[in-house]
Amino acid sequence: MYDQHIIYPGSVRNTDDGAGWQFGARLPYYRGQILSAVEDIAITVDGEKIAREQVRFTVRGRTFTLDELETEYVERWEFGEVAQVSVLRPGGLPAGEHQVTAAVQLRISYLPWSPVTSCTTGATIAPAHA
Amino acid sequence: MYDQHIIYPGSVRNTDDGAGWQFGARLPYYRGQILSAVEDIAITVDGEKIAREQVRFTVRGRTFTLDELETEYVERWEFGEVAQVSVLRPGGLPAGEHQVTAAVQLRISYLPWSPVTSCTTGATIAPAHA
Amino acid sequence: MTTPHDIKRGVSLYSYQYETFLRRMTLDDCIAHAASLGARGIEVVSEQSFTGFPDVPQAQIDGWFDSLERHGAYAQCHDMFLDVKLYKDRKLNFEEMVTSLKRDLRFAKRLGCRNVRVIVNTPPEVVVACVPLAEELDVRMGIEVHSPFHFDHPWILRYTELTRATGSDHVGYVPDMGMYTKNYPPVFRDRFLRLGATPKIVEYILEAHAARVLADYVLMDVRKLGGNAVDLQMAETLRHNIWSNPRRMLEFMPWIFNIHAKFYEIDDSGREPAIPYEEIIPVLIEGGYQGHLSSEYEGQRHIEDAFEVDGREQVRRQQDMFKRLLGEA
Amino acid sequence: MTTPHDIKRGVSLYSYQYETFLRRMTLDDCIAHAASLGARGIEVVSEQSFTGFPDVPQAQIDGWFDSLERHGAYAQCHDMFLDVKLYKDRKLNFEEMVTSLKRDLRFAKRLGCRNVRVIVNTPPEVVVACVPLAEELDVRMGIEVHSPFHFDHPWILRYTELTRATGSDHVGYVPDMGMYTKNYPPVFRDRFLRLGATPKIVEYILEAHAARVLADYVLMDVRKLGGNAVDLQMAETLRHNIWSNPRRMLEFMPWIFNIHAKFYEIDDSGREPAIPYEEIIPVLIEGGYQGHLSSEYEGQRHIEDAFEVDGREQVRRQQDMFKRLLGEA
Ligand SMILES: [Mn+2]
Ligand SMILES: [Mn+2]
Repeated sequence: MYDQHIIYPGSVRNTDDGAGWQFGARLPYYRGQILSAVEDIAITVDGEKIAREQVRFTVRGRTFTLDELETEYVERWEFGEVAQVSVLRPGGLPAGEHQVTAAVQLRISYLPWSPVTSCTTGATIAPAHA
Repeated sequence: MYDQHIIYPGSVRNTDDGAGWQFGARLPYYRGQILSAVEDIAITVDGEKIAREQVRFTVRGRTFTLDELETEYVERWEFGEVAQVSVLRPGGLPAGEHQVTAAVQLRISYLPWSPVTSCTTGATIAPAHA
Repeated sequence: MTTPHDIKRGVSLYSYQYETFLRRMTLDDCIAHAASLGARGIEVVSEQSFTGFPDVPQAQIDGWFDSLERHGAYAQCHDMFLDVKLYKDRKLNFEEMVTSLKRDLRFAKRLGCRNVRVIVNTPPEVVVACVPLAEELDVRMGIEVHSPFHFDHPWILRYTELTRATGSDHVGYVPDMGMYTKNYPPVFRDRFLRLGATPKIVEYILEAHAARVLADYVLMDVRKLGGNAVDLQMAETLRHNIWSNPRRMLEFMPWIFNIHAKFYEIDDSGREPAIPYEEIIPVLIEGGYQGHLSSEYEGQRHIEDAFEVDGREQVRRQQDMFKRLLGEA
Repeated sequence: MTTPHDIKRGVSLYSYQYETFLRRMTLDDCIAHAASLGARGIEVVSEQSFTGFPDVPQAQIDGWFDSLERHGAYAQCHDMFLDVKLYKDRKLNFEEMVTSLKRDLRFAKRLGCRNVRVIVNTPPEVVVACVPLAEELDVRMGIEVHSPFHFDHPWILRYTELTRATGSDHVGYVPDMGMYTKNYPPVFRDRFLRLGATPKIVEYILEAHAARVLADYVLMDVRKLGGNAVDLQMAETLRHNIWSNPRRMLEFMPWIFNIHAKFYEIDDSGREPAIPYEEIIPVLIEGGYQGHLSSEYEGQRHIEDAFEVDGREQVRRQQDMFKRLLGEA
């Protein structure tokens, strides 16, 4: 559930430092999770799959690679909390319309499988300031 | 169950009229069945699959094609009863060693699938009388 | 000393099916064997023990009664089937199913059986429609509560609701003790190992069974562990061979007409390693059960690939166990 | 007139999760809403309503007590989880699980809750190991008997066996009424149709559900009928959303500490079309149940794709139904 709410409305934008682009992301689950439960955040933009190594996850000021999330046993992604997911890509996304998909895979302890919940949204990247 | 007992021991032989070969066959199930429940008797000899149309089933003097079995709602293949299964093949099997497999598929009313039970046996065809 | 009770012993001739199939025992041999153990109530899978069903030649019926009389036994229960898939392209309709069950009630009467085992796939509405005939013939219909069903499964709850609403004491249950598979049957385990199950996965399944893990979860775990087709087949048995609480029979006792004393093996120590009769029989005594414990040996299918089947020896051992647990002699 | 009883009303804040997630309701709003309905016993999924679990900042705990007091409500139950898969490469061991549950017992005490909902995947041995601490803290542990489990499932039978052997009255059950899904929930059906289920197969599944056909058989039939992935998903729900008999609670009543009054929808007529509270509540009254009916709205996940979620309205309707069935006002 919460599929349609994973990507925070209107949050897709290029990062200020020009190193890539990012969006606000909420956990598609009914309770907060310790970060080690996040098995994957698979991102697709305009049909192109982003390599896992290019993705960063930031919550309350701490930034992790997806591999680092897997061994983080204290820090949490809280219920309804907006984390920042960023994609390393020099220059970010070109200005204009884009379609972004984020698929979050969680290892839920009482389920024998790891559910994947996915959200797709259109986003407009404004032209860079001249 | 009764897998190994489908083909009656020592029963594989050429028919007297030279039209093919045959063997005695028992129902691999714990109760007699109305013939319409017999969905298939798939025969393989020396790795070669026999066409369904070449197979005949004879019980207590009545002979059926496999298609005819499917609409026979009175006659039965009784528990433990040895029926004759014959294969139309002019001249029968050549003399010598053969390997015969019979796979019986039954439509059991209380099961949601139709189980297949299969039996493989070696058989020696004696040379024809000179 | 055992509490006084009125439980009777019997045998379902299903137990001797392997020998019957191979023509090593006749119907008369089966009845003689059961009776020789003092298990005088005879249950019969009619389509196994007679030919030409439902128009069994009178000579066979006469033979049945002759054997019963000669060996001091009596007819107890006819096991009925419902061939809902008689036609390949459609299922039997309601009227056809009712006709089929009525035919079996009359056949049971002809065999001298007071009880009919109604197979569990029979819709309860069909059973309800046959209540008047059952009462007229004084033949009782008992649905076989057979694993994976149990008294608290929705299918049986619905049966209870509809049949109890009739107010008839000619409609009830024939519980099959397979639903009380407390320990994983060793004969299942050994057969899966012979067929090529992975020893470590077999170990895992046995542990999961003992811990009562949900069968669906075990199946998923076995897939994750890379289990082969046989491993998966073994895991599937957890769905089909369940453990439930024998004390649940107490609530339904007035309508339990017969019991399928299913067993897979009686070992050299005289116990069924999987089905705890030493727990089950005290419940039946406590509930005042008055019907039969009808031996139903089903080990043959699990050992036939590797061992000689000996239905007689197995029934003898189970009946010895019954005598002990019932406080006979 | 209703029989006198001592059943209390409450709300699990799980019911307002959608509004909480979207930051449209604060914890104080949730407590205020429940209390405004006279549902004063508050149950909380702590990892949903607080942050930093288990080290929730004291300010949040203070806020919790302030809200409760201000609105005339009180802490009833803390819903605990067991993260057995915290580590990707291994499951928690026994000691780690015990430590985890003990942590939750202390957290419940800190929240002022007398009860802990123990999630159903918790091994009974872990619960048993925590009995001394539960008694010391006077916090009661209730396993959530949650569909597809039920009181007669082997997993729960084993829990009962092991926990009753302790003799403690601090260990028991929190049954979730989802196991009494008598009718197929319309919100499930409608969502599957929106997702692309085949109308004729949907019809088939609804009929099979009403006839209480074994879920495995329905699944096989849907495959045979050529069902698509959504049809199969709908058929799978028959495995997970079961019907069992609410009267089975009677045997366990002394150890039922709280009830998850699960509901998917209260329709315009004021009824839960799937879960028959008009059957369930009389059983609770008959059994002398003294705990809470804790509203647990779970419709949001079935309608969020197409409709506005309104947890408040749904809880209000369910509490109205409770008042009616409990004979209040
Ligand atoms: Mn049986
Ligand atoms: Mn619940």
